[in-house]
Amino acid sequence: MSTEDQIEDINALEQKFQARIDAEQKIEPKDWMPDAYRKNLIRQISQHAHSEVIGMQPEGNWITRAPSLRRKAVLLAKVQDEAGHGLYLYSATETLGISRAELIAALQDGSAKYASIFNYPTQTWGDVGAIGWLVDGAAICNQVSLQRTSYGPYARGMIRICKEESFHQRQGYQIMIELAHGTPEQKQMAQDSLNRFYWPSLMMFGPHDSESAHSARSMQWKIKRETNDDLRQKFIDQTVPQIEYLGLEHPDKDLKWNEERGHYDSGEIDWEEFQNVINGNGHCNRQRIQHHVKAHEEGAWVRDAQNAYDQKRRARKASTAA
Amino acid sequence: MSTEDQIEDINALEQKFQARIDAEQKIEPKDWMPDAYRKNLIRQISQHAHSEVIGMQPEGNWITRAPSLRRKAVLLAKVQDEAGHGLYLYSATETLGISRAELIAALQDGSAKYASIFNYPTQTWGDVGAIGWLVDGAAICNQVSLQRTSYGPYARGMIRICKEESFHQRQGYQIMIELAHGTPEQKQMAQDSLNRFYWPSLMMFGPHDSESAHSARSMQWKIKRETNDDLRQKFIDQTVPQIEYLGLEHPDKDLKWNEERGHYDSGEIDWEEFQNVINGNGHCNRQRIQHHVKAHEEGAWVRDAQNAYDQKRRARKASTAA
Amino acid sequence: MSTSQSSDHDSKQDLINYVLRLGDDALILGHRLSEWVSRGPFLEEDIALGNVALDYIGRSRMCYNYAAELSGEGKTEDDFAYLRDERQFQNFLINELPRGDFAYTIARQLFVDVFNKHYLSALLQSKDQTLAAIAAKGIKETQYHLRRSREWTLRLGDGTDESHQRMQTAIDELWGYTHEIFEHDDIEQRLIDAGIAVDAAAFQKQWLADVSAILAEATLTVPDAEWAVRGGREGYHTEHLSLLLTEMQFVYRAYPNAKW
Amino acid sequence: MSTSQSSDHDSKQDLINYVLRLGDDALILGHRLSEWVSRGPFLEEDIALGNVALDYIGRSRMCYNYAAELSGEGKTEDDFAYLRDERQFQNFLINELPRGDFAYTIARQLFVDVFNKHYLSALLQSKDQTLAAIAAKGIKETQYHLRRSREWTLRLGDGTDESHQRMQTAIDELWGYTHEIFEHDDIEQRLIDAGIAVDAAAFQKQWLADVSAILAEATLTVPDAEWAVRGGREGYHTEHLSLLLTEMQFVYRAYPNAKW
Repeated sequence: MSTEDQIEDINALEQKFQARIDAEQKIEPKDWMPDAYRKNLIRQISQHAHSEVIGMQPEGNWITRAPSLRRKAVLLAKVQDEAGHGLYLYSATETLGISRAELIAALQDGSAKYASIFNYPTQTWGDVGAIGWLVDGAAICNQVSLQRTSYGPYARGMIRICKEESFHQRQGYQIMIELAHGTPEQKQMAQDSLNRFYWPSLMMFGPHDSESAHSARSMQWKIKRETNDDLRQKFIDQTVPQIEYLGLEHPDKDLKWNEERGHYDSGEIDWEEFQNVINGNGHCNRQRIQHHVKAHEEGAWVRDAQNAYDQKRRARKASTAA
Repeated sequence: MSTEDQIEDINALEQKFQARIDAEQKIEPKDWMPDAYRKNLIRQISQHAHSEVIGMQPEGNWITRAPSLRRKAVLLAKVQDEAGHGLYLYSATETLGISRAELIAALQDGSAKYASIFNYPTQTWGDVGAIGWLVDGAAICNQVSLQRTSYGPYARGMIRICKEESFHQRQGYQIMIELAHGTPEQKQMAQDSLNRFYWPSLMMFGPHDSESAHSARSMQWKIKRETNDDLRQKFIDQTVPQIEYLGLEHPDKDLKWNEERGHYDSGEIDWEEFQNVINGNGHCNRQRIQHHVKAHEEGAWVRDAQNAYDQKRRARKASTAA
Repeated sequence: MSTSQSSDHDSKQDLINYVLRLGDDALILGHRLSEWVSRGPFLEEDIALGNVALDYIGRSRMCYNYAAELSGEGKTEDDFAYLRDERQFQNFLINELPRGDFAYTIARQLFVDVFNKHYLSALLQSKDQTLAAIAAKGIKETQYHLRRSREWTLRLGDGTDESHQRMQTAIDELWGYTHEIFEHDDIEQRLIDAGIAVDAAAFQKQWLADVSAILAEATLTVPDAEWAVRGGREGYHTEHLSLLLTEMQFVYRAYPNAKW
Repeated sequence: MSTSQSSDHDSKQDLINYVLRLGDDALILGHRLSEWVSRGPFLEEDIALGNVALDYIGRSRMCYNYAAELSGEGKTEDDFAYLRDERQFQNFLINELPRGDFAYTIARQLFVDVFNKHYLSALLQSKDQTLAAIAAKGIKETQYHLRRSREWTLRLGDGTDESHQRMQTAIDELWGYTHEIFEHDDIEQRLIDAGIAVDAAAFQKQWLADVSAILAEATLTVPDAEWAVRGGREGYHTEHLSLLLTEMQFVYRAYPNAKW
């Protein structure tokens, strides 16, 4: 086949591919897909997976100090669910032809990202509530839209993950209710956590649509289904009555209902701070990766032992069979 | 010189040596001394040094949790003093022709001992008080008598150490006073610590004179100046009014004033428990040595660096001089 | 009449004590296991260790709730977990030892899981219905736990030289803490006589046989060391427990009168 | 009249705040250093690190006592150390980072000691007599501290390959925390204007020159990394501080109303 024919062939494949996406058909692992689609998906799903895994740390920080046995169990189960989501998403990424070891290496050498929100420290028990409520809440807004994403394994993963996440969000909000309706110290703790986590949660949706690099093509490929700003607006709107119910002050002093838009107008997001944290100036950027590397390295001999044992067992079986 | 002459010569030296001891003259590092005297001293002084060093751990366990800044500073200074005593006693041992590295190796491989009292755990803040009061108190009884020991460097070390130890004992007793005269929980804490540390403190003086292996010759050489039982009696007698002042119950239910002897008669010591702990069944036997080994190993690269730097500096000096 | 009342009271106190001990064993071990979160050798193990931790924390809650119910003083499960001092906890020492490396955690789990297999089977026969119900739930969980700890013991013991060495070291380090778990004091003796508590001494040989068989298959050696550390049931603990409780109880104690 | 009163009140509040910050810096670093006890590379270092820790704990007590005196509410030094929450502590972040290995501790001390040399010299000129007295005592201590950290930096930097590597890693890891210590907020600006507080920005270049000279002599490299973590003075801390306070405050908080 001539080069020209090849190009024509690929063009045809791409058209067919886009047509399937336009028709809301799911792309499955064995289907043909453009290289850029594959790469984009690997980047997006693995970033999501890494976020689940790194996200275990800030909340995990409070498992041993949770102030009731019930909260302890619920938090432990939640962090465990995050591990499960990470696992599930790594598997989805692996269907795209990359191994978990490669994904972990990319996380550890900094070439793959995770959600920058996890570079913020959990300073108090209130932060566990705020993360469940706001961070998981923001994540859900995003994930709900991704249940209809074009890549089959990813979409199915999102459906499953969303169910658990809304459960987590309710649990986080429950913590906030206890605090906000508790002693003055507890109420202050709730307000403080809300103040620290509100803006970073808004930033989780990424830059404004006008500034977003990957957005247009991702929308076309239906890897993304809604724009950053639309999702963020949804989150802002849903959070207002929740803050009111808690009886806490809203951290956004410029927040105002816009009758015409039917949405809340929001104060300006401090994008400089956002970039600042992404670029390594957060409290925990180094700590998160070092923690992950340490656990991974300390586990190396265990993984080696498992492999050695499996090989021995296979060898024994083979020699018995022979 | 014939073998016979040699033996005669040694006999003469030994007689002269014993005569000096009988005349209360101090033996100094460069003086001739019988091999057994040297070995016995190395065993005794290094055991004392190791006890100071290992003794840093049970109290050190509470420095980061001391319940007031003053207590924190006092405890830290005390544990530091113990390090100083250890250092001082290692130096005294080194005058007998053994290196600190050899002494530490003997501690770590179990061939040298430390006071078995430090195999008991510090479970509460009260234990810090009880150790200062009772354990240091028992140590002082022993050390006061050793200020007159026959080996010069050891005797001088004891004089210096005794001063600081009585300071520590008063501080420990002060902790007990605060607790015993404090809230009901604190008083209970004091009673509990007294109960747990009283008997092990009595055991610090070693077996009854009738059972003591090294005693006779050590007394003759004036490495020991008073018998185990005499020292123990002194401690028992001095502790009774202290317990009374605290308003705590005496842990020895059989304790009774003996008018005739002018001393308190004591209940039976549970020597089986004593042997049990010495033989490795204490709560902390393994922990204490492992902690020491770990710190020592983690410090190896620092000691190496220091040596390397000193060598480089000497080499540079030499080459400048040349 | 008054004698019988007082004996009623004592046997209730005995039972409360016993239930708290079982609760303490479960809580402290569950807490230690929970320390593994985000620190496992791979994600699947993070999840699995978390599952086991959750089972233990759940069991402690059942015990503490039962103790609260028995004591009838309006206490809650959290009062027992968060407001008792180190000297009041009566868990066996093996549960409070630091998590150590993965081999250490697996070796401890093996010893405890085999123990629980027999213990809970016996507790299932307890005349106390609540304890029997707790045992019934625990037996199912223990089947899963033991399958895991057995398989990991085989993998690590018969894996690489390093894993074999680490596993053997862990077994040797833990062995001295496996003696007191078969012993009991007068309180438990009275409850054993009443058909309520379990006499662990009855299955000590079976435990040793079970453990020895697994270790042998894993090419590991059963220690013949003579040391034994005791004291958990009297609240006589290693220095590790008070540090664990410091962390566990801090927030609860720092804000008295708060609800969470 | 009422304006002047309110401004009096504010400036007193500012001063209390400032004194507490200095106290927090000293206490948290002293606490970290005290963790070395029985863990040093040899006995002499155990003693020396203990000495430095004692100096810092002593300094924190002077600050807290002064704050107590200023606030006039019958508070004690211990109220400030033991009853404030993590968000109320305002130490610079560099002080709360875990002790790390010996190189990490030495690198931190070097940065802090050079800083204190300049800071305390300036504080000696404070119009506030108590602060000047605290500075006078601190300067003497700092001479000893700095001699130590300088010498150790030379030994480790110019010792073995391993010690050089560890020292460089420590310096790189800590560098991002050395920026906020030269910055101040409005509270401190008002006190600087009043001749009470120190403007650390004034000696930042000198600090860099001093540190660079020592690092160069030690064959170590001054990082040119651009990252910087900030927040200590706003109570915005790393996750390490709350764990430190958990341990430090537990006993005090577990027994309210007790004296020790």
